[in-house]
Amino acid sequence: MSITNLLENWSDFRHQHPSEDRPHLEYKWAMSIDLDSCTGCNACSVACYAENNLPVVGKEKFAHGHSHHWMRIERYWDNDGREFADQGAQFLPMLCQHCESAPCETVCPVGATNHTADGLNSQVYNRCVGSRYCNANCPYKVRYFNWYDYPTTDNVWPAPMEQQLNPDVTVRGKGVMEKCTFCVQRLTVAKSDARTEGRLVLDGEVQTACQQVCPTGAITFGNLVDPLAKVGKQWMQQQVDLNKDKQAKDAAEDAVKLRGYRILEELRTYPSVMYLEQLRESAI
Amino acid sequence: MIENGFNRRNFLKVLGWGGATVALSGCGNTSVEDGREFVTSYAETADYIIPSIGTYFNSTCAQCDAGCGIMGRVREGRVLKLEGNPESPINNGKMCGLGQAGVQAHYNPDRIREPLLRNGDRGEAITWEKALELINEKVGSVNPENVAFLTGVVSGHVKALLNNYLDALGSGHHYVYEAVAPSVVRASNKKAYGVEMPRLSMDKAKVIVSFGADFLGAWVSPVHFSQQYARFRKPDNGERGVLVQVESKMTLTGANADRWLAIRPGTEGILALGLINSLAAAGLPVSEDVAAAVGEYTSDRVSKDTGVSAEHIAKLAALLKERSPSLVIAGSAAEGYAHGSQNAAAIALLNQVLGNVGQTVEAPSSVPFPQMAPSTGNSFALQSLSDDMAQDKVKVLFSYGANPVFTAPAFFKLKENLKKVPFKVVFAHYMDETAVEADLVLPLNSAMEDWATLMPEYIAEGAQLNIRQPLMEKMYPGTLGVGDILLAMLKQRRPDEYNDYEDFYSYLRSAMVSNKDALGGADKDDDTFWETALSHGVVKLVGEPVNMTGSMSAAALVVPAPFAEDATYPLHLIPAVSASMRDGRNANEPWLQESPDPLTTIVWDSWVEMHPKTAAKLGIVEGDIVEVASKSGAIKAQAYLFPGIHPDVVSVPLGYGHEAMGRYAKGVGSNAFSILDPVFDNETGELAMHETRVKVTKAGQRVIIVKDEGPAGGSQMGRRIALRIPSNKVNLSEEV
Amino acid sequence: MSTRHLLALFNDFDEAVAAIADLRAANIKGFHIDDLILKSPIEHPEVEQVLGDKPVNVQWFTLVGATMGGLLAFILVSAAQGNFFAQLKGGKPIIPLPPNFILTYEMFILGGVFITILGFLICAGLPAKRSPLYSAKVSEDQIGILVQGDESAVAAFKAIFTKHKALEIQEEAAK
Amino acid sequence: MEKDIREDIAWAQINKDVLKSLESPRRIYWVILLIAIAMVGVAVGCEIYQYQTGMGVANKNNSHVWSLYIATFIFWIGMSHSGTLLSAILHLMHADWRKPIYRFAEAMTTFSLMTAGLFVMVHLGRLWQVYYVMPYPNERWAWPNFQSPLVWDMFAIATYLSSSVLFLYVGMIPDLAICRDNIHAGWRKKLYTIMSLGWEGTDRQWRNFRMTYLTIACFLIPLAVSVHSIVASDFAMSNMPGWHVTSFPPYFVAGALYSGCAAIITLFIILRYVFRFEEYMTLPIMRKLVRLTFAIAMVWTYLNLIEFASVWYGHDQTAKDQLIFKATGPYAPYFWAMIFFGSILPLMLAFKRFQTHLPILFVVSILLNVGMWLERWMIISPSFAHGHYPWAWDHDQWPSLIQWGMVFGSFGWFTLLFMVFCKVFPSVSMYEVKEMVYHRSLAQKHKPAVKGDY
Repeated sequence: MSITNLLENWSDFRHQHPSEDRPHLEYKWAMSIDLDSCTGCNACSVACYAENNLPVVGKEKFAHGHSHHWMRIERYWDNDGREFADQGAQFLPMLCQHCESAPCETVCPVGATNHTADGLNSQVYNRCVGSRYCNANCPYKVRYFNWYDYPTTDNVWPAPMEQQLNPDVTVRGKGVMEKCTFCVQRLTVAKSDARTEGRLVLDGEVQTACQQVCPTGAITFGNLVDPLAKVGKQWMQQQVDLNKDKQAKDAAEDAVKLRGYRILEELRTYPSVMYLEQLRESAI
Repeated sequence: MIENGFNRRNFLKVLGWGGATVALSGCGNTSVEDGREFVTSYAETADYIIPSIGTYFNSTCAQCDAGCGIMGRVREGRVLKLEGNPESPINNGKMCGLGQAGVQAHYNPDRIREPLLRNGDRGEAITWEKALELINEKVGSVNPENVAFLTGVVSGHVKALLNNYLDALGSGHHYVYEAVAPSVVRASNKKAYGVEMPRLSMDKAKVIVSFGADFLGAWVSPVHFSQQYARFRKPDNGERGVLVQVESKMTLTGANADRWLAIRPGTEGILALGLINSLAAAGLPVSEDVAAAVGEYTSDRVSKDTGVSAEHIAKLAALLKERSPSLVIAGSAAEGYAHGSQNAAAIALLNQVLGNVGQTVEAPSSVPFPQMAPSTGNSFALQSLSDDMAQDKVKVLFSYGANPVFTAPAFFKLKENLKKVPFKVVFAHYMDETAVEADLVLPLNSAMEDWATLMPEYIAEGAQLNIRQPLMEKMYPGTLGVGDILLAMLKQRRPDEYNDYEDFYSYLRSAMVSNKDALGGADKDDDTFWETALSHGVVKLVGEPVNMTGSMSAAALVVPAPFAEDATYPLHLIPAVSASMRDGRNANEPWLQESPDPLTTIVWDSWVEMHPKTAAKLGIVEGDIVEVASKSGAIKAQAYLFPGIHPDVVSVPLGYGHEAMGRYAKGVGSNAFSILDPVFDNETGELAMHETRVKVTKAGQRVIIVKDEGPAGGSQMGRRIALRIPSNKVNLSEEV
Repeated sequence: MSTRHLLALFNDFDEAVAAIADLRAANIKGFHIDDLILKSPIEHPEVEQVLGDKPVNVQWFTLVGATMGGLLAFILVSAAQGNFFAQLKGGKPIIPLPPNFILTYEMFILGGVFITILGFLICAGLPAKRSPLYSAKVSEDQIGILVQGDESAVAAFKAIFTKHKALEIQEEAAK
Repeated sequence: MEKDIREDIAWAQINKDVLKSLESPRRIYWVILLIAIAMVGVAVGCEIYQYQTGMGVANKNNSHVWSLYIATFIFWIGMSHSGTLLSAILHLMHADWRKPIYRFAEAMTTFSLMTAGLFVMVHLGRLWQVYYVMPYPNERWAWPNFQSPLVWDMFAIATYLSSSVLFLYVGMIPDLAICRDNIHAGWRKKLYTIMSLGWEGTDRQWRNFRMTYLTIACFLIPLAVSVHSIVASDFAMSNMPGWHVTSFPPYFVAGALYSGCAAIITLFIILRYVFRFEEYMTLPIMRKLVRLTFAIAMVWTYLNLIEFASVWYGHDQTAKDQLIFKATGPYAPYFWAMIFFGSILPLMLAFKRFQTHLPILFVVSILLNVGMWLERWMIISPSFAHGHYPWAWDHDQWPSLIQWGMVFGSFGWFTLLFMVFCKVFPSVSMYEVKEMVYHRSLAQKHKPAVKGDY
């Protein structure tokens, strides 16, 4: 059976990703983050803790780099030797980029991390053996390992704090790699609801926790395949092509620039998160 | 999303009888297997409780006083996560990190679970009957003049009950205390515009100049302002607003400014007047008295005094003149000095000169029920109370919604003064510093278990009454809502009036329903009105726009010259108010402790921010433990070098350094409140938070700072990670 | 007519070779040169000169083993990927050839080695019970020649062995 | 000139000398064994603690996801390569001086692979699920991810280990027969009887034996090369700056041979003393070994320089930053120590007077391996400390005592296995020494005196 399968579907098994001729059919979840709107307030990060049962590891473990912020706010200075950072900071919400060609996926020895049909980079906790190769190979370092057994660690979820845990999301035990899922538990519910009604998920029907909380609406999330989705319109307008590792617009010498870009695109990871450059007024 | 026609009482009854075990046992809990709890079938629950499906209930956030509407996700009788209530005009479905952590206040393991009566150094659990009897006895045995209430901001029906209680006593004093509040600006606004808190329409402004108002972080109503900010930055016409922040220590808002101007501390008023001068010179029409008042503030002099370059002053003036309307905001950095009122007045004058009053500085609406309007607090209140206590004028003290022992500077000697009060009742969630000093501690329901109505100080449109309703059954039978306690206390004083109400809920419902005409429910029957109100979480009220004046006189306006140098205490201390820690009342919520400070990325500790130049002069490197000493005291913390602070300034965040409160707060960092100097605003008598002068010395130790930022610091090392582009290179109007 | 087995031990390899040459030349009843077994403490490839060219077949096992190993590995791996991994990883094809070639290569070697050993055991007739005509001296420093012939040929064997300074001659009837 | 071995040594004497090692080593043998057991105890304690508490106790973190375990894993894999070098490559080249020393080198191969395998397991966050990595049929059709270099590792190491064990065993069968013939009582007799498979040294056995040995030797050479290049792929296949280097596979192979040779020198000296093998593990052989080591050291140095040069010359600024960081950052002392021990110190080996000076060689060979261990660490940790993403850099995270304890214990584990092996099985190949002596004496007989060394 398997050999026949191999022979019959050989071309399917040999198709690469991302490719123009094999687009995502129903869903391709993607995000765009406007760095000009982002104020660095950390609401998204806390919302992620609340939604995804992230453990609070405490000072000592945080000092060792054991923190679990799937969504982390990075703060960069750009004062180039000036006395003050007088153009403010550059805040960057960093989460799993859900790369179309994810470096983490190929290296997992047990296939615990996969690309789903919806274009998510998924992590199967049950399957994970904790080799941590995925994080070694992640250029963004957005994967977080359970260095300890947090459910049984003191003061992580002391009773009755564990009652806050989201039953839709697994609480991970020790030795498992975890990362941003684009709130897959919400996507699953939305998809199943839509399927019941015989349609696809509409734009705005499902929000990630970080998107929902963001006070400035800097985060847009949606289905890139859906022509009505705001996220797709943004990608289109910014001329950022999911399937390219170098955008044509970057070579153009126009006076007016488009500010969409993807981080470390040159590594050919094809991230699903587009950032919009921060703006600064030149008149002051 | 919100179930409309269900009976709220039944819901709670279900939880109380059938659901209580569910509510308490939780998911994945093996206590059922242990036989400690019973398995309950979901087959008989109310039809809106569907296992595995979250139901949303609207309520009001209690993490700060902005009054954002929240929507709690309730599943199997437990509240799991808070989202913003899309129907609340304040936050429109959005939230901040602080608000998200509200569930951790609710499920906090360190909550007090029953009334505690002091017995030596220990608290002894007593029954509520006994506690209330004790209160009755103590209050009855003293002169009503000697009964005092210390509260945080109160509004709505709780405030009404509190006032009724004070009435019933015949006297009693109500001190409303806020450790960190824009009190001077309120007073100055009152003078300049006739209202304490005008409505700021940032989305209409093309330029915002903020004198240290951290409206994106911790100022007044940050979630609301953040949304306005987003529209200000990206309006439909694509004309991106320009934000200029003037302050001595960069706040979160400063970090988002197009231009952050480091100003010498205390010279904000000078800069404002200098700007008026430059604007007048550029041809902006100003009245004569104004022209006279600002005449001497030439660009050169202002630049010398403030440390802001003449180039930037000119550019800023040009920008303000060119792009109208603009908005000038005075924040805590401007008001925190002895001459804070003058600073605020100068800034208000700038707004007026720019013609912003009525444009971006708009009149708020009047409140139809003044008895429910918020009583905003200030530090002057605590000072008065402290003085009263020192003079033995207080015999019975009630404290609610404040933690003065933690937030009062050491010079207040509050702890000693408190000892003079024979009977101190503290309404508390945690055994915080004030509760530890109490004679009787009354455990409060969490905001997820409590009934209340609230009226925020800053309302985005019209007037509104927020409703806070329980999102789940009480965690502990031994806690009570503040409304219930007040009601019980009132029953002792005015039994005839209040004995009809079984509990605060019935009082609240009847109070609301009986006023339904004024609350927009004239066409509904009682139940429909009430249930609609609950399901929306907010009742919109009709109020008259208040009259605003925009013609303050510049005649009396005198702004003092910059501070003279002080050889012993050469540096200014800015106690920073961070978005998550604020005044420290939420310090026991671990998400907030672990959520990195946005600017320094430090977690689980306090720090001393200083400019690298200052640090170099003092021989300090990052991680050095330094002693920050003022005339009033000294604290130790780790040094953090920061490019967003004036070299004359060091800054220590507030909210850390708890000595009690709970496992997550206790012993984390040091308390910057304690070393503030006794300097007060000339006009309002408010504590001048930024006036403290300090010296910084190395304490000898060095630590590795626990922060998210790596050894690369804020540098991207030439890699394309967070990008920035001049706004004139981009066409925003084309963007989606 | 029964067959007899004789084991002669020699100190010197050259003498043993000479003895074999003599045996080969002599026409002894029931003795065939192919039945002669030389036992030695080290390998003496030179004995081929007197014993004749005897084929070694281990390498055919190797060939089969290695081919099977490689082929099986490729099919196993590809079939596993094709049937289990419906999901892409890192954008690479579900059946990516370079990794599969690496695994094929490893299994090619593994198959080769295993079947070679198997071939060795089969070809060398191991494991076996030690024959009764064995001397520990053979594993030390002496050469043993084990011959088999008709009962009547024992004397002839002995004569040749003694001629070539055999140190010891063991004799036993085969069953 | 000095001879590799005396040609007139009696074969019976060879048997006697070697068999003696199975029975009466010097007393220091037992001391070494005890120390080794104590070291293993340390590692076991560390592992129990880590297993129960979580990987966090190793002081790794989300930037430094790998650390000493993987470094030491590569180190031990590397060590294993010289056994193959001596037994397979030199066998094919008919360099007969290998004969007295290849047996223990092969044993070293096997045991260092066994040690390396432990590190893979110790490294896993969920050791109890380690079997997920193996391709076993199951009702869910859940296979390992064959794209992962770690799975290639698993295949390669499993192949290498089983092939090495078989190679070691097959090569030992004639010797096991000798043991069987000479030891007459106890469990050893049974063991040798079973393991020698009834070997009698018949011409048929020898014929097939030779072919088998040759064939496996041929297989082992590409296998050994593939094993370490696959281990190199763990790094070269990833996109970490400092790892993503084309020259990694040959570089790793050279490093492997290098550290293996150095380890053979160390063990040579130990065995020579402990089991009184002065007659067999002679100084001329040591000299050849040392020269070989020197040559490989220079190959390694060259490849090391090439790696730096190609990074330096390339356009990948990230990798360049990483290299500069390695040479100047907090890891600089270790980096330069690696250069010193790996490239400078072996220059000593070029001098004749050191080539047979056993005490100096003992120290130097250990230091070479320290250098090679540092090399592996310097590949791993600096890259994690200073990768693609500056925000996630971490220059302060150092391995905890748990990790060091496990590394320390692994040497005990190896020593334990090795020493037990040497006591139970002949660590000098008797039949091959006989062959060597035999062929040399033939050569002596038929040719004029051979000039110089072989």
